[in-house]
Amino acid sequence: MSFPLLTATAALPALGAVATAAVPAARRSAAKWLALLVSLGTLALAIVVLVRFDPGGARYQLTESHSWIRDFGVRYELGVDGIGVALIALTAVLIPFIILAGWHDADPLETGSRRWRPTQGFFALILAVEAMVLISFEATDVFVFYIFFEAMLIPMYFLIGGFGDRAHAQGEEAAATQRSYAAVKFLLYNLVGGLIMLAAVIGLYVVAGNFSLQQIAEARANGSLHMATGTERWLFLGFFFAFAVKAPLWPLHTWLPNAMQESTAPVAVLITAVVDKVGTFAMLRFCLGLFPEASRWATPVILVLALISIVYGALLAVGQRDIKRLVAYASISHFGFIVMGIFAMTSQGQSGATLYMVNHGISTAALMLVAGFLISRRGSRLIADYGGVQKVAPVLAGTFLIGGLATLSLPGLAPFVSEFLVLVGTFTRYPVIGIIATFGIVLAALYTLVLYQRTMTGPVRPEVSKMPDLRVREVLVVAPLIVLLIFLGVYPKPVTNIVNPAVKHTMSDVQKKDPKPEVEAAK
Amino acid sequence: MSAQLAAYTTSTGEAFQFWVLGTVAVIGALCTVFMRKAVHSALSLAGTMIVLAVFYLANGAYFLGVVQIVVYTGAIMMLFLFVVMLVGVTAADSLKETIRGQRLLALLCGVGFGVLLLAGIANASLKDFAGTGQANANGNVEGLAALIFTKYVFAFEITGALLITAAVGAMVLTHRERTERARTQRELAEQRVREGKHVPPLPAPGVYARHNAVDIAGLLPDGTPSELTVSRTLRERGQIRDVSTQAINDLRALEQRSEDRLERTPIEPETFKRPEEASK
Amino acid sequence: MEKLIALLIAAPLLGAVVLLVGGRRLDRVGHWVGTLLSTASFVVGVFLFADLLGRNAEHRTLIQHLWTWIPVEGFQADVTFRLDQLSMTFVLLITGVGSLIHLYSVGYMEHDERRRRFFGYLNLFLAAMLLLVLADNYLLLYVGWEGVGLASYLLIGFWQHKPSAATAAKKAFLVNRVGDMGLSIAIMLMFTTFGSFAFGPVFGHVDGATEGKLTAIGLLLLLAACGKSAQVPLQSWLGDAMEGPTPVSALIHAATMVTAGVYLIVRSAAVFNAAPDAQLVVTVVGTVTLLFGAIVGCAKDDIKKALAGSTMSQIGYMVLAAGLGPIGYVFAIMHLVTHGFFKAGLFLGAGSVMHGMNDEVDMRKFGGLRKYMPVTFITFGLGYLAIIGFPGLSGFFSKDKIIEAAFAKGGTEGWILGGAALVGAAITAFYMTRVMLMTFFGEKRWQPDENGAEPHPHESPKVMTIPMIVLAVGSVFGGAFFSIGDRFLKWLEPVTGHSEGHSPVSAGEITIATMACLVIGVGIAWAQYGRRPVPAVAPRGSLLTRAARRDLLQDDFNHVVLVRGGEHLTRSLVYVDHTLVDGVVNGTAAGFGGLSGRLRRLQNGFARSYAVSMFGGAALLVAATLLMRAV
Amino acid sequence: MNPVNYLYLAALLFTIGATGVLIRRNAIVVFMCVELMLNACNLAFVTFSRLHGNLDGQVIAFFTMVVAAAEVVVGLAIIVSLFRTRHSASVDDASLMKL
Repeated sequence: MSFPLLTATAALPALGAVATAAVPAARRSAAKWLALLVSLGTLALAIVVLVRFDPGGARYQLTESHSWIRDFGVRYELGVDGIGVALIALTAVLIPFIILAGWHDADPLETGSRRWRPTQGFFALILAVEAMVLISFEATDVFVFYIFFEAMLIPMYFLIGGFGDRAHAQGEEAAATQRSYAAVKFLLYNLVGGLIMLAAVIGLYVVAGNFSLQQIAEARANGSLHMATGTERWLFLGFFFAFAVKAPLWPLHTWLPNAMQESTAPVAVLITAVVDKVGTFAMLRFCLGLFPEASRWATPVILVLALISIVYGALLAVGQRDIKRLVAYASISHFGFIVMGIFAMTSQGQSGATLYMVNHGISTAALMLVAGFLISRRGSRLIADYGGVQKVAPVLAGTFLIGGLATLSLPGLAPFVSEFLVLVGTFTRYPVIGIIATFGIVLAALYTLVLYQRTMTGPVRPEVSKMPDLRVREVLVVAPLIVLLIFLGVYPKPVTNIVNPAVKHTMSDVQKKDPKPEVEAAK
Repeated sequence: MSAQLAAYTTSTGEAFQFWVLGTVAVIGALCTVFMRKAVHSALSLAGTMIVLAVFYLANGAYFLGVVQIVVYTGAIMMLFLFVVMLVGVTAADSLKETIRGQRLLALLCGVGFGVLLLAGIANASLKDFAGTGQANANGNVEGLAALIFTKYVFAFEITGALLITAAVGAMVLTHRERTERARTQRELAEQRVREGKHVPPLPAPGVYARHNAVDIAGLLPDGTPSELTVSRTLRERGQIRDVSTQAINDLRALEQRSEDRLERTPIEPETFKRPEEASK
Repeated sequence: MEKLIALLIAAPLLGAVVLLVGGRRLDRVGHWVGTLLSTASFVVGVFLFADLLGRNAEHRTLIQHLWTWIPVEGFQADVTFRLDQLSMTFVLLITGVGSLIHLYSVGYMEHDERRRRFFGYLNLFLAAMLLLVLADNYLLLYVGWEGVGLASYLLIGFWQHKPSAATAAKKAFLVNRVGDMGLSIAIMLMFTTFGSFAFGPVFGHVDGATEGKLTAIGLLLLLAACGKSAQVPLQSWLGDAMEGPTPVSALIHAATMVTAGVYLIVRSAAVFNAAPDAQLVVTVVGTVTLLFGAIVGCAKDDIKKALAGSTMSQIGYMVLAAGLGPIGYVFAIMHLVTHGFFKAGLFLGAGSVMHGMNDEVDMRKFGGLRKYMPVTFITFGLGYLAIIGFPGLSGFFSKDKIIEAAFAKGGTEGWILGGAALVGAAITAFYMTRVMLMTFFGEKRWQPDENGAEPHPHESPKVMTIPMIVLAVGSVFGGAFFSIGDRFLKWLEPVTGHSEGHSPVSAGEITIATMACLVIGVGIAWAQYGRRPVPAVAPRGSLLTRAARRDLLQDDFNHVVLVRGGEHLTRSLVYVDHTLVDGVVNGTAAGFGGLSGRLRRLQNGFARSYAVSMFGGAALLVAATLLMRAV
Repeated sequence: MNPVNYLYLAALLFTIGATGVLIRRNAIVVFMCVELMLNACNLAFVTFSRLHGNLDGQVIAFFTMVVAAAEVVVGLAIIVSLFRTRHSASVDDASLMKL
């Protein structure tokens, strides 16, 4: 038996979380360095995974399989396809930046504050989330996936509820109330989704007799497993609901603005760039993989929901007065694109959606982390409290602009490639939906540029006139993300090469073929 | 009692005994429930238990009958009485219900349950009975012993563990760990002086002219009772007898009598009442 | 030779990266680095041009494939460059004019502390614009397309501390985004129709597609062109874009970027040729805009805004020509090039004037400047003569050809389009004469500004006048050079195709008509602004004048319908999201809360209450057992 | 008379005991009522033992007594400690899980 690489990738941050939590309180900076080191180690392992993965090889690679709960046919099965590898890489890349960006977010507050902030806990929780996200991307057993999909909520709950922005307009008490509201809302939404999924998971077991993706697929292929249409659709809905909450899809989205608004910027990035990706990833792997017929059946409704998400999220982003809330609604709009790409059922759409997950992670991280740096300087999240920052902190403003341009999918930056693929993929099959979704790009320009204009340009407000520019640590966080954004915008081939074969498999799962171009079809 | 296998009735004597003692048992049970004072309840319960002991004997459970009297009525009920004394023997329980609908529901459930139970028994066709003659052939105690030490030996061992646990538990529950050294008399005296509240010893209870029981508060010069004079335990239980009015009324009665004898008109015809009582 | 194409883009791109990332260390040399790299690109362009000239007309297309950009199942986007006669023309225009304006900016931006960044943005613009014209497929073109939009955004808003500049920048980007939406949908439609969006496959399979599809593609491309080239109905941003530094207005908003729409239409000639309906719409848009821009140009007192109206109008001519089909393509591009010279010259002249006048833009506060800045006067004057179509200068050749082609369209359409173009020529003569008179003639009208500083008009330094002189030379001789012997026609014909139309009026008659229009326009302007003094405060004017001052109410329309409507929409949506979507969820939560509040009362903490329920349960169980037995 | 009558009596006593548990507030009396219920059960066991003619019922009754004894010990200890802290033996006073 070979080295269990995938388990190791997830186990390292898990162990790191325990170790970080065990660091004594007096040595909090050691905890930070330890967490950073562990996340870098995980990144190294993820790179090994990336290298060992052969895009042209079998569908699931680096597989591990052990019997776990024999009585219920639960197996500890891991394996990655191209989509999984891409997302593992994304997660592993982002976490060190998140840790670095949140370097001082969990420091004890200045004296006189009653709140106690366990620094070690903050970093341990981040690592714990990383471990769970990674194993969710790796699991090929529905049960294993479910456990970590749900378990993720616990550290996230504490991260949202326990650590907020340093300064708050309405004072600490009000902040704590709002934070706990956001945390509870996050937990309840996802828990409801998760419980419905649990019912579906049990239903799947009743129907299929085991939880293994591969075994179920084999059984379906050789005809030994036949799902009644009605059953399949109900199970699909159960799974999809949970993923749609996580993703989040309109109208299940309202937890995200609250959660992102109240948590610190690195945690907000963790939510939207990493954790939420599990939802969209699971749509691809589980919804389409397990229930192809039902997926096709539900496509029209889901596409309309995704479309509403795109336009609605963008419109709401325009109307926001809070920087973080604005980014949250922008993310809702972007998740709409991802879901649309997945359910357009075309190669371009699905490759685009996968690419979108990666790119959105990087671009939102860039924008949100810079926004977080900005907010920590001024102590306010309100757009109206800023103005003329460009003059005093040009590097901050410049990076903020690049993050914003990535969010509005400027060609040349990574998100453009994915957004265009999603739009093309949708357009080839559903032209009207594709055209309406394109309106999203105009709205994206509107909210991004309005945000930039109101915060960065104009006369310098007295409150920001002493604002320092980005520090070395902050530049270290943002610069690599920007380089990645540009690199993947100009040369996305490394990612598409990994993703394409996996998408081909998914397309064959749902038994769909790309529509032929008209000219070719006419011949 | 014969050793016949199937019987339909018991002897007339036993029937007589059943009806008489059964009535007593039910009355005892009812008294247990409805007596206001815990001591009375305990005594009624003891009566019922003795009756039950007799029934055990009548049913051929000689060992149990004796155990019932010795252990149950003798030991456990005495434990009850002991606790009653500890907690307050005179503390009469108000039978007034405080939880809304509790009594109604309790009676409803009780009656319903009873009716159902009786109906169930009546429904079961238990016409004939085997009798314990066969089983008790080698003696009841031996028969029980044979069962307990063979078939039920594990259960028996476990009861042993249970009893030990219970004993330890009771000790743990009632034992109060002294977390600090007991203060000496000297220290207490010093503390008293330091606080300056009651430097001399507390006043003694009792109205020396008529009462010197510990539960009677001493009277202050104006005739009002001083609770300080009564021990704290009694105070907390609310078991202080107030005889201040009685003393005054006695005095008044004495004066009345002398007035009568001296044939003077009474000054005040009514008996004296303390203001708060008068307002009731 | 193909290998050099990438170098065209790489040089300014390198400049942009170095200047923007380099930081303050480069502050002292940054402008020269930018100018040098821009010039390098021009030199490479000249090399390539010489190479192309050395080839046969049929072999003048160079393709350079760099790498596969987006490889996805069934979807192939490459980074491939195509250098043919059309893009070569643009490359020379962009790098040539671009380098001149870089040089000019060295002087113009001398006192700006962020000059290095300005040159970084200019270089970024050049790279994006070159990418736009060199791309071999529409998606790559789209990258350049948005890239120039970004550069334009950054440069319009260069003086970000001015809220008006920031707003103008945002507006330009947003309006352009609407156009970009058209381009991206067009690309999608091409993909579904042809399975590709590279120029070769698309143009090669045009006959396989239905006319409806092609018309749709054409109209979408037109929408994109409208956005980028400020054509009605997406014209509103160009006037505001004058908030940017003047060299930017000259390079981006006059000579190059705004003409990208014309490039797009001419590049997509194959599609438009097969979609006459789309072509008709193109000509209509062009005609409306040429009149619209001209009218707006007449009313503006801000010298740059007047020139912006003129730009809009001139591009309207180009779009009109491009919409005419093969008759007009070549002339559209020819006018584009000559316009690039003279309009850039005019803007640089305007910038020079502003430079000498403490950044004053109101022409009513100029007057009589010809004595103070002779070089600016002469170069501006030559540009003026060129734009109004003074015989022999470049505008004369290119504009006349367009009017001729419009008449050649034939039928009623031909008369209407040609007539409108003629009227446009008259108005052009009017407003340009007005600008000329108000700025350089009459008596001086300038006053001290609020700080009490009297402007001291002076000639600009050499670094600024040299580019102006070069451009003036171009505006004088360009048209003649291109037209004599149909040089330009022969050069471009292999790419765009050409057909001679049959004009109902002869070329001579048209020239006479144009001259007449010219004289009328100049005459009216002279009557109004030359003979009597210009009031320092603008008179109220007629209804049309007032409307024209407000850009023919376009912004008011946008404000009322789009901005207000949008604000209301988003605000109500925020409300809906909070009350309805969130409310349903919170309501459910509150419902459960209320229910549990009720149920909690059962848990009163009294052991006896619990005992009752236990006992009741036991009774129920007994009852159930009995019932089961009984049944 | 049939020994079944003992069962009726047991049922009656059990019901009275149960009702007592529900009605009385004094914890000691409540305990007594519990004892009453246990005794009623014992009577039933003993009667069953007679009805079936074997001693198993009596053994069970014996065990019941043992358990009852243990329960009384612990229960009374609880009452005493409750009384110490709350100065009351009422079950209603202990309606919160804290002092």
